[in-house]
Amino acid sequence: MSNPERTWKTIESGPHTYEEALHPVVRKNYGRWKYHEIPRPGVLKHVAESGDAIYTVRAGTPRQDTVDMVRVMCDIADRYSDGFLRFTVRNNVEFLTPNEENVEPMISELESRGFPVGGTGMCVSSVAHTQGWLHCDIPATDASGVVKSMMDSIYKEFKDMQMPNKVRLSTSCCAINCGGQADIAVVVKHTRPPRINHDHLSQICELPKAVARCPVAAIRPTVIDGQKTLMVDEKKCICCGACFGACPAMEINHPEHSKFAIWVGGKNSNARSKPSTMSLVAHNLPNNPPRWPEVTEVIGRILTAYKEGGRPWERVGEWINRIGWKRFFEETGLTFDDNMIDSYRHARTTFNQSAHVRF
Amino acid sequence: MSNPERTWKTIESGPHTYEEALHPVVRKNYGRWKYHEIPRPGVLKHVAESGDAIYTVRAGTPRQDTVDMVRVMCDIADRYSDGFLRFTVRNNVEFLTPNEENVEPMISELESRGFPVGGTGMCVSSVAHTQGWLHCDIPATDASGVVKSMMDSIYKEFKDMQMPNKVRLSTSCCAINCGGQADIAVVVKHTRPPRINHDHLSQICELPKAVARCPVAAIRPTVIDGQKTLMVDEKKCICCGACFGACPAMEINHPEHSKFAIWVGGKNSNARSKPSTMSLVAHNLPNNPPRWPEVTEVIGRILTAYKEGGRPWERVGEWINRIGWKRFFEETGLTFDDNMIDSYRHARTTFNQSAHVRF
Amino acid sequence: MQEANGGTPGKACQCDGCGPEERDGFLNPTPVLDELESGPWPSFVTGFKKLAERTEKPMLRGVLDQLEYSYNTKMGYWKGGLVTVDSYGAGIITRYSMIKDKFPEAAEFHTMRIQPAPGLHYNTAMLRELCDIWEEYGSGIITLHGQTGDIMLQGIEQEKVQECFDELNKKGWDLGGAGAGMRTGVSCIGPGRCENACYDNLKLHLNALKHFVGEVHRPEWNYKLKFKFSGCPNDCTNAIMRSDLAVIGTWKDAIQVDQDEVRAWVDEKGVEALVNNVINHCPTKAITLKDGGIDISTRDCVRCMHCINAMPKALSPGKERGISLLMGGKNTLKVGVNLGSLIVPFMKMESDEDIEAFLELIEEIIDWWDDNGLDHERIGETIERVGLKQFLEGVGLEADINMISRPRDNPYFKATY
Amino acid sequence: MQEANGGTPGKACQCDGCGPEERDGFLNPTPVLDELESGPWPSFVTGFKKLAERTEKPMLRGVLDQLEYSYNTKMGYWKGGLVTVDSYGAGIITRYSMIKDKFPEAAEFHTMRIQPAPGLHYNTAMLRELCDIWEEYGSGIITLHGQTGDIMLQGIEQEKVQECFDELNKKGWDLGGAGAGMRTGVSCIGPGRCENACYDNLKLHLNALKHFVGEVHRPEWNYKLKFKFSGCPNDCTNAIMRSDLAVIGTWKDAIQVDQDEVRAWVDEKGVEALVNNVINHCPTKAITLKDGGIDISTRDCVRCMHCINAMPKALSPGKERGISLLMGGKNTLKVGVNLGSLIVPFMKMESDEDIEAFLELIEEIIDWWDDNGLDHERIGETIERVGLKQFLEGVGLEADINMISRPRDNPYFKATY
Ligand code: SRM
Ligand code: SRM
Ligand code: SRM
Ligand code: SRM
Ligand code: SF4
Ligand code: SF4
Ligand code: SF4
Ligand code: SF4
Ligand code: SF4
Ligand code: SF4
Ligand code: SF4
Ligand code: SF4
Repeated sequence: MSNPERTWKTIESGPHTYEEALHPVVRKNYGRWKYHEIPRPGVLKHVAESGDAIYTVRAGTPRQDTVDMVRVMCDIADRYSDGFLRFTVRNNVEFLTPNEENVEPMISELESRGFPVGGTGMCVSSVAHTQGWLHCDIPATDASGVVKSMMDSIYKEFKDMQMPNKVRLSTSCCAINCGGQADIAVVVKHTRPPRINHDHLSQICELPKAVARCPVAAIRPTVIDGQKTLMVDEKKCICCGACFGACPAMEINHPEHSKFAIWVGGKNSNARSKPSTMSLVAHNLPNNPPRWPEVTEVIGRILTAYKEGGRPWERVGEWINRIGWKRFFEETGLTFDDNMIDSYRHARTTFNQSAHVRF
Repeated sequence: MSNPERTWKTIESGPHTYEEALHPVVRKNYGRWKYHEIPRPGVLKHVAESGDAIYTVRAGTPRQDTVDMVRVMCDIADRYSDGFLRFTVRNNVEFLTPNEENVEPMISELESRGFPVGGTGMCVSSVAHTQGWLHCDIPATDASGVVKSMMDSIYKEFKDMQMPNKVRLSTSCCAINCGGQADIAVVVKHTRPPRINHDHLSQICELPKAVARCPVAAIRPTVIDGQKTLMVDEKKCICCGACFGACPAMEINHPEHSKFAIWVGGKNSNARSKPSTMSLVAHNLPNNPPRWPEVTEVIGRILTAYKEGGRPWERVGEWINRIGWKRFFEETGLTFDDNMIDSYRHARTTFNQSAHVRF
Repeated sequence: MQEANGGTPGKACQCDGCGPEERDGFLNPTPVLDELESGPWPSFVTGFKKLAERTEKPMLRGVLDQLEYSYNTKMGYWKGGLVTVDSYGAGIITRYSMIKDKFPEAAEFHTMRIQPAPGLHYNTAMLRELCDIWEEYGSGIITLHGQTGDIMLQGIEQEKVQECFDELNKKGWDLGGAGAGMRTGVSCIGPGRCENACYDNLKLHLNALKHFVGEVHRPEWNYKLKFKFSGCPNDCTNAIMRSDLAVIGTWKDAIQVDQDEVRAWVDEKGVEALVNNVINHCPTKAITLKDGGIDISTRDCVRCMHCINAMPKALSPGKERGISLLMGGKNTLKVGVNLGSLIVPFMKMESDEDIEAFLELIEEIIDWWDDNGLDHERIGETIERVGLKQFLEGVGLEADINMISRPRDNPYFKATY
Repeated sequence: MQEANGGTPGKACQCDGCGPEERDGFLNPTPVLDELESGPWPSFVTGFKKLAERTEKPMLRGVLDQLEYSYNTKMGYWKGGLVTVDSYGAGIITRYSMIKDKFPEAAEFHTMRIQPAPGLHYNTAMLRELCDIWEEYGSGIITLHGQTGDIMLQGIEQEKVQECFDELNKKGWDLGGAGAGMRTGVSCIGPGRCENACYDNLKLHLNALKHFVGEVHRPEWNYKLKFKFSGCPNDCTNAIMRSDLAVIGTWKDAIQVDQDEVRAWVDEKGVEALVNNVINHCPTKAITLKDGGIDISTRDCVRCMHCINAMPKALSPGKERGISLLMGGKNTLKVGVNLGSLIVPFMKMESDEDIEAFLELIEEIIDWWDDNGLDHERIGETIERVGLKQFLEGVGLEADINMISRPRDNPYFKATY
């Protein structure tokens, strides 16, 4: 990549600096905020110790944006928020203004330009998602398309604040789950062990690396037609796809056998209960582009049951912990099956080590 | 063992039958009890649907009894409970009588014969214990002596009912812990890897069995002076003593290096919280016969703190869960150290996977 | 091993140091053990000494001498061996002194494990008979009871074992378990006195242990297998932790509430006590305060027993009763303490057919363990290693959400495709 | 792989089936993707198509064609490679089409990861500059933001990468991480707007990522290492799960209570709401109802944030503020999802010296990981394998009961003797 004609000397500056990106009212009250309110869905009001107030208008984006879209956002920021804007960790865009009178016009303009205002408080916010067929080298599905389909179907819940608590969604295009865990997560689940492309294998993969990547030692060196290659012990293989990341010849993806699984109860905040990992509640859902109706249907069921049954401040997992898993399956109409019984490293700790039982 | 002159043909009857061992009032009301009360420490009153009542007087025993002692108990049963008696799972003896007027005289007689009446309700009951130097082939200490010392020091708590809830104690003479887990348990903890008695080893042990017994694969076959024997990788060894059970040449016991550890919070009942395993809170206490003062001192501290701080119905572990481990160590004056951090199979699940923190 | 510093076996101490306070009886001095004779709790040392002085059994003197020696040297001196009775392979715990040169009277000190009646019930006639036989053949030391539930007759010589057993057997006593077989069971008092008993655990215990009596006496499994029978989830036998097969009474329908008694309770103890000591302790918040009394949502109740324990007059288990089976309880060895886990959420246990169905299931389970277990591997360890799902398939049980505390949090399984 | 059934690349579709509704523009028909243009949520397909129609960049047409093909065949067609800028070893995610014969316009589609300002703050000048440079050299697709916190400029050809980078770098932008090195960090908005921020996370983020800037650009560790900076335990960056080094604001002293505001809250919402929505949700029952208001026992509070969240006007974190460091968060690969665990219960984070002390500790930790980790092993996995105790010894931290949820339940350790 070295370029002899290059004249610019790289400055290894790391992250961009932020001072100049903060609204003057933010700079003035930096670190001295007193409280906040949510005057309406999509709008936050933060009041500083100084008495200053700043209004935030939050809107959804497709995350896979374009320079055109970003320029539209910039236009809006220039018009209503003194040229400042930011993004949330959940791909929403936020405009901060001290001028209350700018809020309503800004909302109208955002909505008319296709950016739904919402995503605050006890709502379903935007989906944390990943690359999929658009860009990744190991995906079994697309991500942006799944997200678009899901958000279309629960659009109202983004714009309202009628959930018991925040609902975080995520979706990921392979089991690695770059989208992270969430209250409800949609993640690819492979069902068939990888088929090995023996022709490619030795050319494109370091064999020991692929062997080392397998968490259950299911990959063994072997010789086929006099050529060193690998084989998979299908009995042992747990279809995790880890080998595929290290070696593209371990073909785990399949149009039919790579399915979707739905997970619930992931919680990262420390509020009330300790953070908790999410649990598998549905799998074997087909990978059905462009709209994945089977997936959005399950999401809908879970949200409906939670919205109805959750008490204020209960996150999805906390709601389930209160009512119990048995009732969760009853109320969502999902089916518990024996694959949902943990069989991995700490499986023992998930057994019901008590006579506590629900009928 | 075959005996040619034997005339009796064994009847493989299994457990003794129980019908004839039940008091007639019990037989009449079998399975049809309505409720119970505890009129005073050491006495239970059970009332049947029929209106019949039966009184139970409970007394402590040394468990390591003699025919003489048992005959004394039989005398008392003949006198006050129509010739019926039973034992609890915790080595206490119980006399059941429908005659309320027998209760007080029976108590006097039991006490005068050296059997303390108590062990009911929210008390410290007798200690579940084991064989020790008296009989076992692998003990690092005695059991009955430890129990006697403990019960002497907390005698009052056996006879009173002033604890927040039942307190179950156990003690065991090796890490195998035949005494089982308990609210507070006293268990031998070896600190030094076994020394191998190479002279005995090959004569008395099957080498592969000893190797197989080690949970961390610390035992390896080796050859010394041309003889097949074993060696222990001291880095790996976790001083569990499992090998010693399989092979007495793996000498783990040591007068100084076999210490005592104290555990708390074991709970087997399903009442309220799920059953839970107990946690290590003190170790490196000396094996100090005949009175083990260092051990009884720690037990005393824990009981005092629990008695003071526990709320009604909270078992020891539930109390700690409410106040937190940090405060448990503060209130008992015990010292947390890094050996108490789990390092075994499911260690990860005991890490504080949250920002919940106490100062 | 350290040097001996105990007394000379077989006669009164002749050292210089003992002095005049030395007791002039059958026993040798045991000054260290004697320290366990003071204090209010009954002393096993006093018991043993009295027994020895009365019966003058040399074995008792030898054992006390060796124990005194252990107290001085802080080491144990017993080694195992193999003694059995005719056609049995287990039930006697054999003990030979490793230092019999020093204490020849302690040369042999075997224990006979005897299965008591379920619930540990006795009448004095049975018990006196037992004592008489035992005094005749053995040392007279009895442990009531061992942690696995046996009567332990401690201290007999090999040559007397068979005869002693025959005498006991004539009176209805049989040996308990040891080794890699079925072990003696334990039952709480259950319907014999307790209002919480949800099934007849004494009866099931008797039936089960009779059914497996061959496996008690002739162990040939991978490892031991223990039953414990608790009448309700209070689990007064510690079954969940101490048994491979924990049979725990439970119920399916609503808790029975006597509203008059609830009111009486509240009148006596107050609403605050009701809230703090009953309602707030319900693990699933199934109880709500209602009109000064309580309302229990059966759907939310997990049958923990607490409210029933707290209000025994007012509340009792429902009417549709039976058992839960938990499996895999064991102590520390190898895996660290393992609490049993729920395998059969509910099974009726009323008729003889119910008992039979239960025993068939247990047979099935043991067959699976025979096929899948490793040597010295408890069944809970086998299930963990092979997988709960695979175990359920193997024994033909259907997966139930009650078997786990939560669904898996990792995608690491192979579904059918 | 299945047969192609996408349009002919490079020109409007000429198949028979498309019919008259076919748009007459730059792009080939993408009927399946077009189904993602309906519905209320903003459509990335519409965005891409508009961009393509306006700019007529062939790469955009090719990528849409290949994506349409993926939607039809349910397979992905990108493969990796290696592209970097001068003296860097990471920051560009390289993508070559596996089917460039079919879609030559999609032959290259690399992503440049750019580190935004902590807190994802922008002014429009910065952002417009970024867009202009990106439109000049790349496709014009921008992801705001990647899950690790990068601006992802998606779609550039190898030959334009260096020049594009130079232009960006001139304006203060630098590449983010990839591979086995330090990754881009994430911060919540923190003191930039939030009343809960317990430290200046934006500042620490900037300092830490500048400190490790070499390790961002030239990865040479065992595996990736991610920082996330949350201002308080609400953890709005998901640090606990998504970062090896989760820096979470907290406080040591009492929660600040404004009793007037408490009363105002109760007046407005009622005591029932106070009990049900605040008091009963406290995980450690640290809050009691007192004189119609609340009393918080600081000793019992575990700094979970809930009461403060529920009563933002009345309650705020204490005054003695700082951070907790949690370590080991990561997702599913190999071990199943791992939440980070508490390693440093509290550290002040006010002065530059505090920041320095923090960075020194992190250096120490990374050194330990360098010595003890295996290839492709995240630091949380290393700690688990080697042992938390050993890790603490290795980096010179003292064991604290806050690091664990309970002491061990097995005796399987070797104490010093
Ligand atoms: C803007 C943002 C931080 C950022 O710098 O980007 C943010 C901002 C706030 N969060 Fe958050 N949170 C943000 C992502 C998160 C996340 C992470 C995520 O969404 O991926 C979490 C952890 C989720 C989890 O547990 O898995 C998160 C857990 C919370 C909580 C704890 C909720 C709970 O009860 O468990 C609070 C407390 C609350 O809701 O009052 C909170 C509270 C807040 C407050 C009220 C803080 C404040 O006083 O300003 C902010 C407005 C929240 C609102 O939208 O109602 N924030 N918050 C993020 C907005 C995401 C979005 O666009 O939807
Ligand atoms: C007699 C005995 C059963 C037997 O057949 O031997 C027994 C008898 C009763 N138990 Fe128990 N329990 C007996 C051992 C146990 C054990 C096991 C043990 O001690 O080793 C446990 C489990 C302990 C554990 O969790 O580790 C046990 C956990 C309970 C509980 C639950 C306590 C809790 O809140 O966790 C209750 C409920 C209660 O206390 O009201 C209970 C209640 C009772 C009641 C009140 C049941 C009844 O209504 O009759 C009986 C009188 C209890 C009393 O002493 O106050 N029993 N009980 C055992 C007496 C032991 C002793 O001599 O001290
Ligand atoms: C006698 C007794 C202790 C007592 O004084 O009460 C006892 C004594 C021994 N136990 Fe035990 N165990 C006794 C109840 C238990 C219990 C408690 C229970 O059954 O409720 C346990 C814990 C529960 C469990 O089953 O895990 C127990 C867990 C063990 C273990 C570890 C088993 C495991 O898998 O963790 C061993 C070691 C072994 O089997 O190799 C063991 C081994 C032994 C041996 C046979 C030691 C040996 O390998 O030589 C001890 C013989 C001592 C002797 O000289 O008599 N003993 N043992 C108990 C049996 C009496 C009876 O039959 O009634
Ligand atoms: C782009 C991004 C998804 C997105 O669309 O936002 C992404 C994309 C990839 N991730 Fe990721 N990960 C991305 C955030 C994450 C996160 C979330 C986070 O950082 O908060 C995680 C979970 C947290 C964690 O670190 O564990 C994540 C866990 C992984 C893993 C599994 C790591 C593990 O130890 O469990 C891999 C596999 C690996 O590293 O070998 C992986 C690997 C990959 C690779 C490089 C796949 C590969 O090996 O070729 C993907 C490249 C896609 C592409 O074409 O650009 N990605 N990845 C995210 C990075 C954007 C950015 O820089 O801002
Ligand atoms: S989840 Fe898998 S397929 Fe999707 S972006 Fe991450 S690594 Fe790629
Ligand atoms: S998919 Fe996972 S388990 Fe199967 S061979 Fe590959 S790495 Fe191993
Ligand atoms: S705890 Fe150990 S030493 Fe004590 S009786 Fe049991 S096996 Fe023997
Ligand atoms: S004591 Fe335990 S860990 Fe050590 S060698 Fe023996 S069996 Fe192995
Ligand atoms: S387990 Fe239940 S039935 Fe048995 S004695 Fe205890 S409380 Fe009664
Ligand atoms: S039995 Fe337990 S779970 Fe059921 S209502 Fe009573 S306290 Fe609650
Ligand atoms: S983590 Fe805390 S400080 Fe940061 S935005 Fe969320 S609530 Fe505010
Ligand atoms: S911050 Fe959490 S733990 Fe502390 S008092 Fe408030 S609710 Fe309770």
